[in-house]
Parts: sequence; structure tokens; C-alpha cells
Amino acid sequence: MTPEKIHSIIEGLLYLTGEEGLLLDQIRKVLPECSVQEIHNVIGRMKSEWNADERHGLMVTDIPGGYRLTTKPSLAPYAEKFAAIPKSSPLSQASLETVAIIAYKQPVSRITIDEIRGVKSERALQTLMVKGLIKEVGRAEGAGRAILYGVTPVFLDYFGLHSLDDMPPLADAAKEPNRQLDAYDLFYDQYKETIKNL
Amino acid sequence: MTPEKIHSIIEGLLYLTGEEGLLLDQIRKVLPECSVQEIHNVIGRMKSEWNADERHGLMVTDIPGGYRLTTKPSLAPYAEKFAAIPKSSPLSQASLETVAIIAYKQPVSRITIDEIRGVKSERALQTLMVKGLIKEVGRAEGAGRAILYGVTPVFLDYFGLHSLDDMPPLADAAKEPNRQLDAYDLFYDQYKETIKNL
Amino acid sequence: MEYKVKIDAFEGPLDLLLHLIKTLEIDIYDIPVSEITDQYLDYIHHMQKLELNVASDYLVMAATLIAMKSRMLLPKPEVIDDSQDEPYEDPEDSRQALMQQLLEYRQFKEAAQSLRDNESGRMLLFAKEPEDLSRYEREDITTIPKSERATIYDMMRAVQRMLLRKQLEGPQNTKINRQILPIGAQMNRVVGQLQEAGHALRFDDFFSVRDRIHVIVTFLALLELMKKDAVFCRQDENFAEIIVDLGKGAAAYDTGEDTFNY
Repeated sequence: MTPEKIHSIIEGLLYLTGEEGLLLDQIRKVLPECSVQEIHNVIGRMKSEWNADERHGLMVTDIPGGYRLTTKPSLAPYAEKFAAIPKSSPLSQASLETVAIIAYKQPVSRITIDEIRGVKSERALQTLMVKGLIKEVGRAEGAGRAILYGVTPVFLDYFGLHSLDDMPPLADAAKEPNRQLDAYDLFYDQYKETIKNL
Repeated sequence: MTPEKIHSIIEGLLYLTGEEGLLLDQIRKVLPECSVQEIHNVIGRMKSEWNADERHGLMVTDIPGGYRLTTKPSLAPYAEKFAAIPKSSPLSQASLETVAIIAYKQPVSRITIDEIRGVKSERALQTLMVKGLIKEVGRAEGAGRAILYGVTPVFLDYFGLHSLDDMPPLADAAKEPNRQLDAYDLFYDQYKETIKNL
Repeated sequence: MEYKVKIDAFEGPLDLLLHLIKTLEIDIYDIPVSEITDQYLDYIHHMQKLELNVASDYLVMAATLIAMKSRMLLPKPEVIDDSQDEPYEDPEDSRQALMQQLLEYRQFKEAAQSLRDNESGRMLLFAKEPEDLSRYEREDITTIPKSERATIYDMMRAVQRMLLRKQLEGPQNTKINRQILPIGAQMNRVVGQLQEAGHALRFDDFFSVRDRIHVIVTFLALLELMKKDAVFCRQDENFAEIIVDLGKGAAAYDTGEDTFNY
């Protein structure tokens, strides 16, 4: 299949899936004869061409495991009025801090989060659960068997991250290099797990 | 405003409005400084360019009073292939919410479902109808004679239920937000009444 | 110092401490306990409208700071006697612990800020609703293997999320739909039901639809009909069944449809 044809099919599928996004796996099922490399090349070119061409109002963004067609940021003032899916209000500072702690420290219990923040995080956790940004990933061992939380693919999507690897390292990580590094290594595995379970 | 900028805005809005299409009036409201002629020119060029370029999977078609972005006919087999891919999440949150409300509250109209969910449920209803999980069970009395929906035997089969009596009491699901509970506690009796009609 | 910043500007005592450290240009790695305690207490005193449950977190920190400060003023005992009931707590250790806590919290505050930037960027991007591809779908869902289906449990969770979402979306408005059940229409229905039956009916017979609005409107309709002598109610003894029958005014009552169009 020619790259032109692949281009047109991916463009069409990106349009059809809209907000939901198109997963690489799905492209491969529709185009079983194309290699991942071919698909990557086509999408790479699509991205850079559309970005560079100011006549294009659309752009391709990364989502966990795939791609999504969105309007360019410069179109936001016009797009807002037309979007079928209204943007929800930004997360509160409490929710943001809580989800940051979960992303870097998962799996993590409410008590740990409360300790780090120095205040109760129950309501923030509830909001994050409802928004689907976090989920229960297990129970702590020992008495109480506290619920452990982790982030979901929705979290990655919400913050425009392709994977947890895209998250910047914690600023003071140098203070306790070993502990942080381990924790960081765990993310990726963990998140892979999380994606599977979703 | 440059033709390039106009092009990008129209492209973006065509994408956002999708199947519904974009009316010329809507474009004029967004771009009050543009003449109809300018808009026509831009769209005319967009049409011919996209048609001629085989890399484009999308095309602009005319609708009464406006335009619509659709996939090119040549893409239909791929869209079909895509639709046949089993979904990782079998039913969306919206569909699950909607079918739950119908199961507990049937016979129930779309308006009631919209009110309970706080968002429009048209699409979810469509999906559920296509999948055969719900059906029309009658019409409401009074003006409008709204369609009333109920669940089908396929619903029971899909969720592995012998009868609607196997469904957990709604109170279990509503346990946490107890403020809401009393609004829903009438459901249960209601649905027991209606299962007889299945 | 001006105390114009309200308590809701801070996420908690740690956030407030970080704010003080920043504005007072204190070295976080060498926190002067005495100074920070005084400033913190000062701030707390000026926060007029502390919500009670919020306040407790701030007060616990205040107590911790005061304890630390006072221990620092005391000379360190020459011989540390571990056999005492309350083992000696080195204020320097507490100071280090507080520093660590602040450093860790600051890390996540910065991480949160960086996520905030991501969020703002993401909010500028818009996408359309996914197209309904069901017209391309031919699959019979009952052929989907059980393991790949949504479960009742998924459904319950969906309902739970929906209820929580509505709860979080703010105050609930009870919506009374005036078109659905005007009281006048319900009065007609009650009278019609009695006429059709040709005899008295039980009170419960009028409440077959277990919908809140329906129950309320029917009850109001009965009261209104009683007032107009169109029906009368009889109860033989306390808690006995209430019997409803047509009254003298049944033939010529006015529903006052406009007046009672709730």
C-alpha cells in the first residue's frame, strides 16, 4: 500500500474517532499489511506538515498508545463555541497536588498522601476518582488493608502525556537518589499494568 | 484576516461540527469581518485541493446552507473494518449509565434519562438500540407522546442475569453519595413492577 | 506584615509554612524555628474566618512548632536518660524532620504546577465527538465471550460515578415539570376513577404510580377535591384504611385548571 493511501486512511479514521482517539493497535488491525514503522512514518509526516502549515487548523496529538485529531491551540477562541464536548473546569489545587503525588508514588495510600500534603485529601481523591484520573490498584498489606491508588490512562490523556515517562523528574530527587529512582522505574511497569486493567 | 487563517478556522470548525455540518451563517458569526465571497473562495479551494490530493481521506460536501466534512467513499471498507474491531471497553460509561437507568426505571423516556444523567443521552440510546440491549416499549401519555424505553432479553443475556431480580439493589450502587439516595429509592419498586412486562 | 491573604489561598499548614519561608526569604535548609513559629502563629491569629475542620490541621502544626521552639530554649540534658517515660526528643531532629517534610511537599507542589501547565495546554485543544460507527457494526453482542463483556459490576460502578459526578457538579435543583402532571388533570383523573368504579375506593388505589411527583400531585388533588366537596374521605378508626368516595359536588366542581397548574 502506498504511503499516500495509508495517509488518507489514517486521516479518515482520526476524523471518525474524534475525541476518543485512534490506537496504534487499531490502525494495525485495519492495515495488517503495514509495518509499525510505515505507520509511524506516515503519522510523523502528517504531524510535522500540519504543524508547519498555517492553513491547517487541525493537528495530531499523542495519546497513550495512539493519536487524536484536535484543533490547534490558536483556534481555541473559535473552537470553544463549537465543541460538542465542553471542557470541564480545571482541577483544584488540592486535586492537582494529590494526583501529582499519586503519579510519582503509586501505588500509594490516602494516609501517605495526607501526610505529604499535611491535610486531608479525601475530597480530592473522590473528585479524581469520578473524573477517572485515578483508580484503586490494590490494598496495602497489614492491618487496615488501606486502599492503594494509581493513575489511569485518562490521567495521561488529561495532561497530554504519552506515557508516565514524559513526566518531569521530581525537582529535589537528587536528595534521595535511590528511593526516587526506584519509584520512578516502578511507574512504567505499574502503568502498563494499569492500562491492561482498564 | 489572511486566507490562510480563514482556511485554518473553517477546517477546525468543520472538524468539530462533524456529522452535523457547519452552516454558512455560523461561519459568518465567527468571522464577521469576512465576506461571503471570501468564505466561498476558501471553501472552494479546500474542496478541490482535498479531492485532488489522494493523501486526504476527508472531503468537504455541501449540505443545505452549509458544509460538512466526511470521509471519502473509498474509505468505507476501512471504516467498516475499524468498526468490527472488538472494543476494549465493551460499553462506554455513558452507555452503562443509560442502560442502568433504563433497567431500574423502565419504562422511561429519553427526557427522564437526560435529567437523571444531567447530559444528553441520545447517542448512548442509539448505541444501546443497535446492540439490542434496549427497545421501545411504548409511548408516554400526553403531548409529544415520548418514546418509552425498556431493557430486552438480550440485556439479561449479556449481563448474565436470569431475571431483573438478580440485579443488585440500586441502594448498593448509590451507597456513597447518600444525599442522592432518597431520590432513587423509589426506583427499585418501580422496576420490580415493570419486569413483569418484559 | 499585611494579612490580606485568606486561608483558602493555602492548601494547608505546610503550604502556609512554604509561603512564609519564601516571603521571609528564609533558607529552607536552615529554618530558624523561633522566627518561623512566631510568624506562623501571627498568621494564624490573623486568620479570622478559620473553618473549624480546616483549623485543626493548622493548629496541630502550631502546637508542633511551639513544642519545638520551647525545647530549643531549654538546655540539652548532659546525660540522656532513656529510661524516662518520655524519652528526650532532640529539637534538632524535629527541625530536620520538618525540613524533610517541607522539601518533599515542595517537590510535589512543583510537580503539580508543571501538571497545571500541561492542563492549560491541553484545554486549548478541542476534538469532535466520536462518530457513531454502529451503522458499520454487524456483530451480535451475545456472541461476545463473557470475559469481554461489561458486567453488572461495571454498571454499578458507572451509576456510582454518575451519582458522584452529579453531586460534585454542585447544588441539586429539584425540577418540577409543570407539563407532566397538572393538579387539575389529576383531580379529573381521581373523579374519573371513582365514577368508573361506581363505588368508593381505597386511598391507596390512587397511588399506583410510585413516582414522587405523582404521589405529591395526587395527594394535593385529593385535598383540593375534598375542599370542593367533590369527594369525601372516611376513616373508621385511627390507622384504618381511608375510603374515598364521590361527594355532592362531584358533578359540578371546577378543577380551576389554571389556578392549580403547578
